Amino acid sequence: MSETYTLYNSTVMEHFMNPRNMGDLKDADGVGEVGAAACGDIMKISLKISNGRIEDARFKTFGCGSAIASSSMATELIKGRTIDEAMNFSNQEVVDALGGLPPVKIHCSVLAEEALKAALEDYVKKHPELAHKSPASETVAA
Amino acid sequence: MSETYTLYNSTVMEHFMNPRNMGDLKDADGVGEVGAAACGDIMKISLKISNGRIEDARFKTFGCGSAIASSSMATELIKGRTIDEAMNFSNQEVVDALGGLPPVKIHCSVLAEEALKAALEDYVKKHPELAHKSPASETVAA
Amino acid sequence: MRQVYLDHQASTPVLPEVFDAMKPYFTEAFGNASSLHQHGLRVREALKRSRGQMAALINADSAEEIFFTSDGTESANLAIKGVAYANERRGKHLVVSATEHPSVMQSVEFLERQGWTCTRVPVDADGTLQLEALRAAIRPETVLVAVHHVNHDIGTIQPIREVGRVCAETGVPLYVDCEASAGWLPVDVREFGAAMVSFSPHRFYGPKGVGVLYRNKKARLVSVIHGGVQEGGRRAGTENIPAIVGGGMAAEISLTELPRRIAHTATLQSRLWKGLKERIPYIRLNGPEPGPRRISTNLNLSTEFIEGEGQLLLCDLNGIAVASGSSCVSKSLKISHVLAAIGLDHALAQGNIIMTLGMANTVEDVDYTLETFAKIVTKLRGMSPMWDEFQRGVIDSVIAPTGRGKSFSQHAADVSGKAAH
Amino acid sequence: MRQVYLDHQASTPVLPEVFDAMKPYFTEAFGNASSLHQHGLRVREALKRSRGQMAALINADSAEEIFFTSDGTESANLAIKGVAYANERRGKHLVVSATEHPSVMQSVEFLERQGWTCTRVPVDADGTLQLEALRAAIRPETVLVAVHHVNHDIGTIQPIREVGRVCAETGVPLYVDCEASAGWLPVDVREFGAAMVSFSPHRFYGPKGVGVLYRNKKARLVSVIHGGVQEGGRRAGTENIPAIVGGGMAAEISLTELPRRIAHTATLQSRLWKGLKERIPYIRLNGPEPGPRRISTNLNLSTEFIEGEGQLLLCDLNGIAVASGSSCVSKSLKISHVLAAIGLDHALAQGNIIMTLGMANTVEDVDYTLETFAKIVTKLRGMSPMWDEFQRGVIDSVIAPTGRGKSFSQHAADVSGKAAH
Ligand SMILES: Cc1ncc(COP(=O)(O)O)c(C=O)c1O
Ligand SMILES: Cc1ncc(COP(=O)(O)O)c(C=O)c1O
Repeated sequence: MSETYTLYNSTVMEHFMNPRNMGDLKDADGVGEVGAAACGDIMKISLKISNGRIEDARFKTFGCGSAIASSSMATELIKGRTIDEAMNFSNQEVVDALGGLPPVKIHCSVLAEEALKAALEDYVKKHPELAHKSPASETVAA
Repeated sequence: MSETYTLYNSTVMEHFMNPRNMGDLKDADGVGEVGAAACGDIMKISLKISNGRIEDARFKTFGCGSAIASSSMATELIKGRTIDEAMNFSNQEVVDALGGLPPVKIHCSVLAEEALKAALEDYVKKHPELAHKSPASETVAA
Repeated sequence: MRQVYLDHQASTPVLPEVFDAMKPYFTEAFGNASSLHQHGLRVREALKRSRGQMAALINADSAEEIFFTSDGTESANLAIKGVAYANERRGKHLVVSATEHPSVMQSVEFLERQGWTCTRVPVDADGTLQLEALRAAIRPETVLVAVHHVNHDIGTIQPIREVGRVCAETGVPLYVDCEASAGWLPVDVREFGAAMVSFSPHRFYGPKGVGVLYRNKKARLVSVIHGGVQEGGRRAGTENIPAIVGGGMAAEISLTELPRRIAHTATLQSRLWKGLKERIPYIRLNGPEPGPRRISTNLNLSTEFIEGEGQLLLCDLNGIAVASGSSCVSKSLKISHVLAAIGLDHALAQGNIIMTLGMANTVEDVDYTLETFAKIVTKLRGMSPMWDEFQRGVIDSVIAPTGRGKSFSQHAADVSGKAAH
Repeated sequence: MRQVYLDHQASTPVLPEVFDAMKPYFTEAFGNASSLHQHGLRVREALKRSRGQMAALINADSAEEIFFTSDGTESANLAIKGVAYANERRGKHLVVSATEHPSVMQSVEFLERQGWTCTRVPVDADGTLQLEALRAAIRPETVLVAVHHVNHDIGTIQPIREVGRVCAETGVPLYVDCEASAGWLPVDVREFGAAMVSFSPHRFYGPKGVGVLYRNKKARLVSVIHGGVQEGGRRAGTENIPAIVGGGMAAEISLTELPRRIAHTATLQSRLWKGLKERIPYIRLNGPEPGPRRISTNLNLSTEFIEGEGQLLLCDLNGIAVASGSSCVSKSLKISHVLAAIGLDHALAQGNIIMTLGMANTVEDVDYTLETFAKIVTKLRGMSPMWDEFQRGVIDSVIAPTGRGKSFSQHAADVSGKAAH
């Protein structure tokens, strides 16, 4: 065939084919693994955090193309952000950065947000001294 | 188009296109005109009878192709028959001689039988001396 | 022998451009639109393009309002039953015109067997819907009004804008069957105020095997063919991609060509009707005179004292393809319910012939038809006992009464009474 | 890049002979089969010929037992609802296998909403209908049993002769959906004891836009698409003549080619499955092993620790077209109900890939697929947290349990519980 037809737009396809930040971080400061009850996808994000800032992020994903692309994009986006900034991270950023996702696949970006927040929560749990600064559980529940 | 497709078989088509015995008989000895309640067709048969034998027959038909072909064929078939023979005439003869009619068109051949019998009845009515010989009404009702 | 196709209401040939558009989708782009790979995604694009072309033809807001079915009949079934089932709790009453196509009428009858009720709004002698009767028919529990745009038998253009206004006032969604108009007359869903519109490309030089149902968000609609989630869950089943592609192309061409189609067929229509009137006594046009109230493609004729099938067959043997609404040409032995609804005398319904024009027809076709048809009528009248009886004053004409003799119907009843069965 | 189409279950390209047979019916022989003139009569002949070809494919007694619909879905709807409505007074109970196609399942669910009841007969782990459960499900008020010939997802061949015997004993008509077998496996309505059989030519190198329903006189059946009297009153709507003609030709070719099709695909099937097993650890075949209980075209695989859509997309990017029954590829986010019915672990259902072979596939295609697919699995496992957790003994394999770690499903539930929504 002369033309190439893809299920997702070219940005999503690019992140699916060549995911950024794929893998695990040795000695991660925070690790979050979440599953989507709806479709069964599982996403794991590990973070390297120092001085209240996300220095590095990695993901592993069991899921569809858009789940992989969403985790790739989410890890790209959050690198360099402060914990507070990251706590306010929303799946819409992923969707926008990816140039849109099919409606039925929006939940993949939500999963990425959740995995990130679970990782942050994990980090906060290990650092109780930060608890008063960022009410992680509330933010996560939002 | 190279081939010709017809609604009816070639015998029916032939009788429709070139009907035999079409018209009215001047000084007919018996005339029958009947209508089909089902479809609204009307058929008229006039007979020339002498010495108890049908010498000539003509038809006029308001109706579809198979009604015209049926009356053409019926008038052909009955020429030369005795009144008694004609009284036993059945639509099946018309159907067979035409090489078959579509099921929904069988009633056209019945109409021809009825028109013929109505003409015979008319003749018998005009010749009461024949009444004992052929119980026309019974036959017609059969 | 000259071949004159005068049955464009039945079907039309596929245009070369349409066929060319379809071709790759049989062999090269044969995928199933549900597939997630190249082959599926490629045909999805094609589906989308066609939806856009269909939407443009009827001035719909968006391609997402277009659903594909297998034909006009299925579209009508989906519109009627899909709305009825979706609104079962709101009400179980439908309103339709008395001259809808059988696909609407039979869908309604099916629902009546399942507990719905339906009011059939009468039409006048020209086949035009009686607006006051429509207004009176709508009740609080009415969930749908169905009125076609153009009648398939007699070519009457319905006052759809007015119908749409009545529906808007009463808040009942309107379904407009445009099968007999789309591609030949402007269809504008917004001007109509229609919640649903259906049509079928094989009637305007597109392929068979695809029907279209437009539905805006005003109408709740559930599926009637159940299974997969194709067509947004409104129509299950593998999409007929080549036909959808061809249909879209036919819609696009129709939209551009519409003024030319109207002008061309209107010229031939008036020449044909004028010629027939001149040459053939006791012939009548059913439905409105050619003009703004009649579609330019259709002539529905009644030739008195002869029956329709014979006329049709002799036309065919002379290369002229026509249709008829007489009982003899129907498998049910009933005359067209449209002819019954306009109160046409049975004698005239029996002599019914329908000629529908198209772009390939020429002035020469019309003149050949006039000449040939006049001969055919003469031949059949020569065979008809009714013509003879009319000459002799036994029966009278319906079209041009002389005041002599009984009516054809009376005579038919009299001789039918004689029948032995 | 090599193009390997392994989704013959979704659709197949039209054969050149089939396309050639169809061609004249778009332009030259474009008539409507209801028309009484040349154009109509000509296509009637074509309709009749196709009916004969369809009847021959399934060893039906007569062409008159063949009805044309628009697709397999509509055929299933007609079989299920048409029999249900026709027998409403006799009984309102249906029996279907648990792994019927959605077109059957959703038709049944629609009827359930209208007051019918239905028993779904379970299948075993290979997807084979449990005959004793079938027997137990049939009641005096049962009006129809529906069991497909071959499962569309997992390729299981059902014991249809035995099913037919149970139906004959109990006097209940049997409907066999042969959409996944016709053209690839002998279908014999007499041997099956089937009152109805459906199939769709686009699955065996015929066109889309036509479905077939065989019905013998054992089954009373009413129309579900209402309107005109086409198809003996069983299916209203203008017939899709080109597709019907092409479908008939495809049926004729299929009948001749059947032994070659089976031999060819069986060879590739066994090479493919053997190769996959050898190269890829933790892969499983769903449904019976290749052989007499599985259709020769289908491999339904579960690749553990990775999800189906990713496999499908990477296959596609490498020119290989496959399908998947995983929830991610369905619009409803549900795994195929067939995989649920065979009790497949959710983890394996998620990793589902379906490869279906056809005549154009070669040994080289298979070898390319083996090589490519192995790389894809490695790549995706490299990305999968589950694969890593399996390596680390956190979770266990379903396919080849090590005894270490919790189940995938348990783990998935644990992490899903953590989810914020
Ligand atoms: C077993 C089975 N039945 C019915 C259908 C529905 O057929 P279609 O998609 O042609 O409408 C399918 C289609 O995949 C099928 O596999
Ligand atoms: C007004 C109208 N509606 C619906 C239909 C049914 O369409 P189809 O024959 O394409 O199924 C027709 C067909 O003649 C029609 O004329």
